[in-house]
Amino acid sequence: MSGENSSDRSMTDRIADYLGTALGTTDLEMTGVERIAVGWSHETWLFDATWSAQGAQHQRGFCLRRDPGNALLRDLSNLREQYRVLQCLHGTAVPSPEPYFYEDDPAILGAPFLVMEKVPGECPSPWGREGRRFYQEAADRGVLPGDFTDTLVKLHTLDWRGAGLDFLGVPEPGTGFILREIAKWRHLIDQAVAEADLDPVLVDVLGWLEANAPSTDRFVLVHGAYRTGNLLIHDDHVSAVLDWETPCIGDPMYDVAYMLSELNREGTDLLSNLVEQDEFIRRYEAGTGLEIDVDVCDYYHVLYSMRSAAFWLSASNLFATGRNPDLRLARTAWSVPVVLDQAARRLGF
Amino acid sequence: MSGENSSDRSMTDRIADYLGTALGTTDLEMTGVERIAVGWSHETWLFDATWSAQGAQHQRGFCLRRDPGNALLRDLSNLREQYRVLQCLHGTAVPSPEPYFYEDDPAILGAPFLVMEKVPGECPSPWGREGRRFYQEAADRGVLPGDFTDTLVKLHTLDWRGAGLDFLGVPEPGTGFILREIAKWRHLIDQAVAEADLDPVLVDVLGWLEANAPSTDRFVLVHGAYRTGNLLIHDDHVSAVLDWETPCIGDPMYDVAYMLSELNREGTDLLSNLVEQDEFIRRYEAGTGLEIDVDVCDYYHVLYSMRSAAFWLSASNLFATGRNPDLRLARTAWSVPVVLDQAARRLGF
Amino acid sequence: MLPADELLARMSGLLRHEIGPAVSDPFPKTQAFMASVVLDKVAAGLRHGAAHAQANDADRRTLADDLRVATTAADPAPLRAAIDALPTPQGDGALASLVTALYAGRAELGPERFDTLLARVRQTLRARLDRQLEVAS
Amino acid sequence: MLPADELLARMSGLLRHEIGPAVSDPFPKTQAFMASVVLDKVAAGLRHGAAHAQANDADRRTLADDLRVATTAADPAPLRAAIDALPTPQGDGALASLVTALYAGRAELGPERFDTLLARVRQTLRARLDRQLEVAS
Repeated sequence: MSGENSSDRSMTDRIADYLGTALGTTDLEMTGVERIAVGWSHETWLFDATWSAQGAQHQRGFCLRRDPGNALLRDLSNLREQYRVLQCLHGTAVPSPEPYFYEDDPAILGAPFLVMEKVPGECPSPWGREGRRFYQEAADRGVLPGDFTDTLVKLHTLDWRGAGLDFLGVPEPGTGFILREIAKWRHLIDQAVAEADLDPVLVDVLGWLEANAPSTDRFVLVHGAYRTGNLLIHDDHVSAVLDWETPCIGDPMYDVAYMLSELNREGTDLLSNLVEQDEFIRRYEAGTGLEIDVDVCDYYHVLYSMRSAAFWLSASNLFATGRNPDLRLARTAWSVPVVLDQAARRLGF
Repeated sequence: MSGENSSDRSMTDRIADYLGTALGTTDLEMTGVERIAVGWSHETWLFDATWSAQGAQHQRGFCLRRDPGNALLRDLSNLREQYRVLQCLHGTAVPSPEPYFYEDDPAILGAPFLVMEKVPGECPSPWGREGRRFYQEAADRGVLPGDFTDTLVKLHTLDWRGAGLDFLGVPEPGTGFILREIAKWRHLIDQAVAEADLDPVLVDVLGWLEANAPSTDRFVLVHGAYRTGNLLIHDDHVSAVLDWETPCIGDPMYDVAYMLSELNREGTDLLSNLVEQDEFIRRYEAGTGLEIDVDVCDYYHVLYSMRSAAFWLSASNLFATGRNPDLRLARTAWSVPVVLDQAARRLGF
Repeated sequence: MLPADELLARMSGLLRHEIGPAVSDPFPKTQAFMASVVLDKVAAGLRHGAAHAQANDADRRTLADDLRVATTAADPAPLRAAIDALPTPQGDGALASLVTALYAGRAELGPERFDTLLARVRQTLRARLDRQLEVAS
Repeated sequence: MLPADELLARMSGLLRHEIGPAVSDPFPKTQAFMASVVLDKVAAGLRHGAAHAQANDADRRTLADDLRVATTAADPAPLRAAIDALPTPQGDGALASLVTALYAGRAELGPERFDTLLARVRQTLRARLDRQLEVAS
């Protein structure tokens, strides 16, 4: 990743070439090209472009996500599916970027990519000091907490069948949704760890989750990681819901439990460092007409611990197999016992 | 050692204060202050100073060596003794810097130090690419090789008693010199390694050295590490012999063996990357009237391997005990088996 | 010579205090600080490695003894096999098989015995996890 | 999870190719490259550690057997004691004592037996040194 500047430059040229062709112009110019601080997910590029077509001048901001093939959750999620989700969401009440293009052909930019609208707003990481202050100040001003809740309400009240999102797979009522979700993350674990090397606590947690799966039959569009850091904020409002890597049709309590989780409080009493719990519950229940089921949320907390273990195992395996040299991935191997400890304590040992 | 600039500055001020007082002036100014690339030995500062005294303007270059207490060979050598050796050498045929001051009192610069003449010349490291080229080019010009040999002749023909160097200790004829030398390095080993952790090959080498010590009774001033890198070179001549950390009164073959050693050839056929072996032997024997004893030199090669082991053990111990954080010292732990292998091969196993 | 765990811990400090702060590019800087973190973990692993392995072995032997008393030949074969494998050198892997066998045999064992046996296994898992946390956190 | 030796070898590469080149100050730069070198050595030590310890143990046991045959109760007591200590868990330290005892008993043993015994000991020392060199170089 050092010496990236020269390859960045050539990537910019290739993006311009592609976009000019896609937009039917020969004079496209890109400005303000910015490669967003490399996370563990897909590469993200932001830029503005001007071009002329059909006798008029055009100007627009773009966001391009590229899949170099060594990103986290690579096996659970792909850009093609994300593109399709964004297509379904466009024009609905859920704030999301408009998708423009998706390309599979690695000949174009060396890897699959999608191009979408650059939505105004910022997305501070909730784990850093600056991010904590950002959300704390927004909480104090009092507008964002409500909008944060309302956006989840929009998600959970969306007519997902009408929007065409049933392509994500509609679970059977009963334990269908949960068993599918367990199987999904178990698959990630199996890709990262040989059966013989499975941690016995993780085996216990998986066994417990399967044996104690509650019945659910109210299905909505579930984001799967609804929290600050995955949302674009503009003028104290959620301007776009981002990171559509783990959406599914399922139990709304799955998102609610994630919100209520202590994982996302950043050491404050506020959910996601933003919303008072009672106010969230009141506003969410009023908005959706759903009642929050605390027992089911407790169950999901164990599932989220298992999911975290799967995530860290997958991450450290990405390093171990040499697919990604980022040491932050290697470090996650020691996060596994920490999340298994959380699960074990919830299971009473 | 980061953030050294600010402490460097204050060290410069303290040096100026001291030197002004020592030279009886109030207007001393230091220029061109340079702290030489930190080696593993004492700290070395070079600078020029101007001052007025007794109605006249003075200008002189100085070299200051300071002992921060965590340098290599700290236990074998100290600045007070080095200062005394330089005093003895001043005015003799051996080119060496004139010593001006020595101070024990840590209140002055935080540690003992000596101040001496800044002799013109340079001292490239023979291990680096630049240094190798420097000596290769000097060898091609043909002047320095002879002067390099002649300077050793000057050392070995010096009237050391007349110069007062008998304070270094005069060994008994017979095995006195060698057993004292073995004991000196064995002492360094014992300070670095507990008896129970001694490498058995090193024990073998020490036992062999003691059991096979040859008899020597021609004693001269021995430098103890006569090679390029420890000499200042100016206009293709040795302008000063430096690094008086291991001098002794002893067998001249001890220095000769060091010169002949493969350790100091830097991959060329030339001794110290500089002198042809036959030419060195001819010129050295003619200059000193001594005959080179190849068997004794072979013995000393084993002794030098032991000495290297002692040196590396001492170095890695300096790191291990936390007295010096430089990782280059930690690395030397793995040099010990390499030099023990050299010794073992000379011993026939 | 410094034991490997101490050497790595020292290098961790060097990366945190000397090398990391001297890097300005974000990627290598992050890697330098992360290398410091990882070296601390590896050092802790080496420091505790032998003692933890020994304690885990002893725990598994005691667990096998207790479970042999609490089970009979009539219990599921995979469960009995996993119990027998506990004291072997590959016993750490047998813990996972044991838990798998317990859940697979849940119906056969009945809820009460299942809970009793699982509770006993979890004692061992807890102690093992605590050791992992000593290295991980 | 990556074994510690592989992890350290990877970190060594990172220090050499990513972190070291990104440092400009001479002291931290030297330290970064030296950390890469040291991590390679530590990794090699971990990689070979168990196998080398086992081979050294086996060698010492064979050496003890051979030396017991070649010595008698009339030989110097420290030599006999060092031979007896060779197969113990502290046997590696006993090698040094053995060599010390040999040189100390040189006169008593006579030059011929001293040479024979030393030659046999050196076989073991050579094999041990070769293992050290596998890690060191």
